[in-house]
Amino acid sequence: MTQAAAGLASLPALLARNAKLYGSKAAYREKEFGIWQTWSWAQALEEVDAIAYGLIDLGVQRGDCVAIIGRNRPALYWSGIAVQKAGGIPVPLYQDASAEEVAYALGHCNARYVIAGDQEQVDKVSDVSDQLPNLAHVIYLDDRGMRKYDHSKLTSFKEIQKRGREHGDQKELARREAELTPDSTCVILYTSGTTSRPKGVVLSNHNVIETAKNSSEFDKLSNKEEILAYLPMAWVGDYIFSIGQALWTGFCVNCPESQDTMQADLREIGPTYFFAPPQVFERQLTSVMIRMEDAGKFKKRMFDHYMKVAKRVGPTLLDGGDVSFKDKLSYRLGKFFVYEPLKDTLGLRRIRVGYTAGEAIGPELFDFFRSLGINLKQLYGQTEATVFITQQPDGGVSSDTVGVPSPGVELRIDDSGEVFYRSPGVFVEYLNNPESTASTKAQDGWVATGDAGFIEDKTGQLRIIDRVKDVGKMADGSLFAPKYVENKLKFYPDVLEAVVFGAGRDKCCAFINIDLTSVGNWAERNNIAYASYQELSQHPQVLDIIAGHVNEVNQSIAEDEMLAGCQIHRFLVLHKELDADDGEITRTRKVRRGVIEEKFSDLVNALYDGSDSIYTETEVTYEDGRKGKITATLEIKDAVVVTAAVQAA
Amino acid sequence: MNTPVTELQQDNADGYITADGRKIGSVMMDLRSITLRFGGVIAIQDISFDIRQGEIRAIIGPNGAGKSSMLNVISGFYQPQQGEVWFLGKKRPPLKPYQVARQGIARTFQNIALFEGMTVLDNVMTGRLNHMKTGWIAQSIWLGSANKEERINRQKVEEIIDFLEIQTIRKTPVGRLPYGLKKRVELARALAAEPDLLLLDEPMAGMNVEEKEDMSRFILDANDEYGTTIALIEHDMGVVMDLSDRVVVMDYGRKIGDGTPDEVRNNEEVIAAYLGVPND
Amino acid sequence: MFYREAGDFKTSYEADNQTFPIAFDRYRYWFVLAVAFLVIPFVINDYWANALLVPFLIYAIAAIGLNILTGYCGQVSLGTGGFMAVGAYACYKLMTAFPDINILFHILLAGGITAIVGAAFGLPSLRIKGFYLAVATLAAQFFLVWMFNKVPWFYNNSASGQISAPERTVFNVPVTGPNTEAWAMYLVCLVFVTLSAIIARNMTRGSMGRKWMAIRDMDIAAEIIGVNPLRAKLSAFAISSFFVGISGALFFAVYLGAVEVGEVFGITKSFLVLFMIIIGGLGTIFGAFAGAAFLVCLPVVLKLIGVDLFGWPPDLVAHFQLVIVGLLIMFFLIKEPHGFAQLWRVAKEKLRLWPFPY
Amino acid sequence: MPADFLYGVEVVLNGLMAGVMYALVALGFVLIFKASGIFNFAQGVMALFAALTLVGIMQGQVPFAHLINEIFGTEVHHFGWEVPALLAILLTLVVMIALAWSIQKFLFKHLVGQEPIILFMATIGLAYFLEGLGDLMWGSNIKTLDLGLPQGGSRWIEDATAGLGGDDFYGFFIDKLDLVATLVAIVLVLSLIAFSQYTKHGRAMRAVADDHQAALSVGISLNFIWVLVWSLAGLVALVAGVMWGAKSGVQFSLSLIALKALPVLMLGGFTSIPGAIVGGLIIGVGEKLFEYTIGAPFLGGATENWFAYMLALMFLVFRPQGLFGEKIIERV
Repeated sequence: MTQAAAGLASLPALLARNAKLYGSKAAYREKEFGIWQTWSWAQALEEVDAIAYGLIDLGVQRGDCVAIIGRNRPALYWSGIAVQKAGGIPVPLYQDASAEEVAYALGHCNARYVIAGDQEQVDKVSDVSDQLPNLAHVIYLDDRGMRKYDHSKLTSFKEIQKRGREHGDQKELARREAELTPDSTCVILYTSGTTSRPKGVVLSNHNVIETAKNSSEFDKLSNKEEILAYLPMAWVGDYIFSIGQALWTGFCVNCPESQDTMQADLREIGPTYFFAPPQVFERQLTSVMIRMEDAGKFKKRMFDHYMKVAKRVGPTLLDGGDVSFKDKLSYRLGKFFVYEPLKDTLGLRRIRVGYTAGEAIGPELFDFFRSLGINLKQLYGQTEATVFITQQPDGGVSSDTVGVPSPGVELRIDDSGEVFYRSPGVFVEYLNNPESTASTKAQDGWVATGDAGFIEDKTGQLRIIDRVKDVGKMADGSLFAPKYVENKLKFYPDVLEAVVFGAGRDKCCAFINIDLTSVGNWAERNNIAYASYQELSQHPQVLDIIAGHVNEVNQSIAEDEMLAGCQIHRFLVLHKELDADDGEITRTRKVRRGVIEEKFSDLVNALYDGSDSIYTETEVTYEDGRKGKITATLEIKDAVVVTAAVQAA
Repeated sequence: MNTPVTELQQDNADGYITADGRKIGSVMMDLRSITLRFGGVIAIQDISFDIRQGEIRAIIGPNGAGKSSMLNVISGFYQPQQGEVWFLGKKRPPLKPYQVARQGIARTFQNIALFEGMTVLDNVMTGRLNHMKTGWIAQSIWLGSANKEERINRQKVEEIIDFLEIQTIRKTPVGRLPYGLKKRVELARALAAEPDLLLLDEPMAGMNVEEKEDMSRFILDANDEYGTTIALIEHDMGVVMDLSDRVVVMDYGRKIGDGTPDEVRNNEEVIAAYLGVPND
Repeated sequence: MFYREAGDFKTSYEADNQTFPIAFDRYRYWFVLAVAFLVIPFVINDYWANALLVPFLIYAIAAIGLNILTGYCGQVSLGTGGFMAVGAYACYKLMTAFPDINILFHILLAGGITAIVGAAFGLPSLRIKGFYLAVATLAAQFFLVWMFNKVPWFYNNSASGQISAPERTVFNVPVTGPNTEAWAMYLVCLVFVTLSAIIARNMTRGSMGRKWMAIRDMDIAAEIIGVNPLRAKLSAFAISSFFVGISGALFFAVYLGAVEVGEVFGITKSFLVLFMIIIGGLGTIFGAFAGAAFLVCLPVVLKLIGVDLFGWPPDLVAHFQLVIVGLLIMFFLIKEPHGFAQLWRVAKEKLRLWPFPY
Repeated sequence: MPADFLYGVEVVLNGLMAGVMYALVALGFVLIFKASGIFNFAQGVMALFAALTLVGIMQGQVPFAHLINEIFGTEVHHFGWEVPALLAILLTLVVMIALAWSIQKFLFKHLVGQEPIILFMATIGLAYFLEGLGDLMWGSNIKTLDLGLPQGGSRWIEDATAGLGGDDFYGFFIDKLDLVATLVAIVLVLSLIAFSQYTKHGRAMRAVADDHQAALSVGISLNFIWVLVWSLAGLVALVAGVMWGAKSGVQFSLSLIALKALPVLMLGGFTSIPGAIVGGLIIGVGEKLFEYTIGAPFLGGATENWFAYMLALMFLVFRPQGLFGEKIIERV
């Protein structure tokens, strides 16, 4: 083990190293009480120790699972490390998970302790505590409103640290830390299963540290980087960026004040290394466009002009390509008048390396940010690989590929088109689930991604078509890749979600979800009145716009021989947003095809039986958990399908 | 009912426990047969009642009952012609409002009295003025002491800003804020003074249900977290009955009822006074 | 030009409530200071010093002073001229009485004496409010000027009834008297301006400033949260007068050298300074500078155009000047009652959000 | 009767007459302040401007002569005719009304709803403007204004009163002009009061003063009222200008009578017409007496400059609501 030799067998070891090397350098910041409270690496170590002592004092045993649930806060990141230091196993959970989901995870790893962010999370846990006989104690971070609770199995974070600082058992802690090896479990992360129940992916110190090391070197990350930790702590991405890479390189992790101040905090911090799923960029782009709508004539014209320039030459310049002097000049001007100020107000100006992943990103979207001069790249990964499978090197970036194998990763594509990989990051196992472990991870360490794809000849980069199981055959035997089509649809700002059906059928049809922000804004500007999402979604003009998008998509699909069959013949615009609370999509916004297909079976049939409108009733879950019914009559539209003949002509 | 000091001491002994298990202490403010006149008009007529350590005391009554005048007497804005004000076991001589404030009594106003020209932060900081002592020389050259004092008080203020959940408007000029938020900022300013006794003059006037719920929560939390004693005037009966431990009912400048919400609710005179005006 | 704020975050309250929280502003501030101290003294000549820079600096001090009283504490004063006179005469008496004490101390002391006088005339502010107070301050104006005219002791019985500054030196460089060089004059004033601005800023951003603003915005509420109105108002009067006094002393000793109180410190001075803070922007230090700069430059520019360009007789131009000043003031009050400072604030907001409108 | 006492009486008489003038100017302020809440600092300059215009018209001066000559190199100065006093006064009045109208239209119409201090500043700006304008139109040289009003001490009174005292008393010396001025002033004051009491517009004016909204709601045009009050203020200014001009020549110092009126306002209150009158008289008598008894003998004279202010100041400190204001009860 390379790091074992270097004495860096575990995250606590890394922390200790940083405290020694970068002692007084800022390690964690959090916006609280109006300023960015800052902790140096040395202080961080002290905090972590205090927690670890406190946990041992509380009775945490070796191998105990300690669930951590709450918004991104330094204290919770420390807890993650402290738990391991105390011999336990940290299990971060999604803070927006429902009580049942939490119950399942806690039961499955049979957690004995929970570290909860605030009252809300505590309530969630205590709601289901009766199903959790092994749950010994809950620790809460924010004591607002906790005073009146029964504290027999409840302690405040401060209290834990206080006890730790007062009578922490040095020897015991030292002993437990010494026992940590590269192979001891570093963390258990629950994957939001698209189809089945979530699986607990067990990652070892080796997995995390190696991948952190490789990826950091790949992008030459230094301890000067600033990142904003705003993505769910339970998601492997955040774990690698905010804990793995942060600990390895010693850069600074900044936690926003709250969800709704994220944009403002992003601007204040101005991260140099940034990660975001496409939706985040989507949202930013939308807000840019909306705000510019209200700008003065002059500003707007200038903006549009220079955005054209950027679109034309930006990406080329970013990839070090060469353009005419005139273009270079006008790009310079644009940079001064628009790009730099724009990036600055968005908080993206200082980004050195930016990644998007989790889903395919729309070319317009992708190019928009790159044309501003932001080094935005794609990577392809999954929890089982501790994120990195492939990523794009600087200069080798395109929107439809996902890059070359990350350092230390071997790639293999079998004849069914499924992508396999083998790497130091390959997970240990699925917790208490040997059979699915076996089915995904072969003896020789090769792991099936479950995605179909191929290596592009000209770039040598991987290109993903779709989930293997979703790449089906249509009635006529031609290839059916719904995700591929759906993504193309979702590239339109007006389209929030799309679900394409067609497996084993003679033609493809689709559900479409409009994006309320974008469409709503459009309606406002064309003063079109609407009372509800439902009404807006069925507005004839909206339907026409969507139809337009669908037709364009059909066009582009038709160009690809293999997939020409996947063109959409008929579609309808759904009367409700697909919602994780209704189990229609996952917490990471992946479509649960099966669920939807049977939940809206009536609509699906309508699509295929040729009727041009359908009345339907749907059960929905409101934010407060109550259930209700909504009814609607949906119009079904036909799309223009490009036939091979036309193609030939 | 001029109770001699000795009797007051006996008072100190007792106190009571509320339904939700809060310990209410001894008498903090004791108003004894207060009478207030404006020229010929009698605003308050021989009213006596007390406010105990840690309790939430409500003063209710129809419009023009003299509730606000009562609050103004307590906060030293009006000097009663007759009667005594006992605070923390001592008889209070006639004081200027700012002297009363320095004794640890803060208040909010029926129609918001914020400093429109300043930001939310500065407004709340004004609540700390009585805790800031550095002289003008130190300030003029921003010596360590002034700097330090500013920082310490800012921390305190930020806690309160956080407590009342107004972080996002910290640097906004209050002039631009909507009504509901202004009310909240005013409460923040009062709390920033860390008063022993907090007077709230219709804290929920003109608020919608949501805002009222928030405000009630803040009032309860303030009483709970900071142990602040609170005396409030409110029109919304429902709110008053939920919030307060004891209620004084006034009508035409006289006291017509005093006791726990339930007692008051069943008091004929009170019912009479409120007939036809159930919620106002 | 456009603000760069990404990555400009605050990790301490000191950093958060410093005078220029945005790095960009900070740099600009240091740049201006550098130019003022390190460049101008070497290029300055008598014309620039006497026509523009020195009066600008001195009026800036006066404006800062008045702004504390009127802009921050909300007490309108028309007595500025009178208080400047106090500063001037105090300085004169001190200079002549204690020749061998450094002039700079005399100037500071003059400020101190003015502060006392100012506080005395501020006493009525407790009972009198608004216009009544404004008019009341005229009493100070007229009484003081009359006194300096009538009481020989103040002008050491000089035949002319004028006071004229003897030569005094700092580090052996004459800063008062006939053979004072432009750069010396300029530097003395610059030092005082810089200090005044910094001190004023510190006072107005601390608890004192908040007391003043509280009184200004709503005196009753201020009193009920524990502000002692008398002390707040008097301190405002005193500190305001301190700066005004210093400006008066400089105006007499360094700038003019000789003064006939009636015409130099007459009521028109009071109005001039008041205009400066109104046009510049009430309740901002920046406003004091902007206003002073504007009203100092205006006549010079007009003279350049009228006399030197069109070759008109000075009296005609002088009349025009009155008309134009009057028009400008009215125009400003209509277009932007909150003065240059507000224009600047708005522009800044736009630049910070650029290219977005909000 | 002892002579100094009689001289004292004489001083009082003079004081009273001066006081009436003060009252007159103060009235100009009050009219505008009551109706529009504007503290019109330009009142004095308006008087100067009126006087200048009057002289100019009477002597048939060419307006802006200097300017014209400068620009076109011409040498125009007079039209070469003279205008009879009464007609000139009427013309001047027209000018003042035009002025009032344009002030409302171009200045205050755009400042509706601003804080008082801003309005006040605006009038100071206006003062500068008018002063400059007056000089531009008619030149800044001192002019004598001769309306053929009686001048010099009144023999008759002197003889009539000489008998009162001993040998060293030669009777009251009272300037005819002052007498006339006083009479005119009294007449004007009375007629103004009558106007505001008994005429439709006068009542409208008072309605506006009491409550803008209410006045609007009963269909009174604020704009018209404001033009009206400014015109009245112009009239007052004209009269004051004529009287003082006739007495001591038409020059810049004339505009300083405004400053005389301010203490009167403090004393009498910005909104009270009787206050302005009584205040005027008090100030007039007070400052003359003070000068006679203390100022001249002990303080080196010229105490009129400030005494009025000190008096008003002292008075206000003990009675903030002024002479006729009622006690202010502060509410929260």
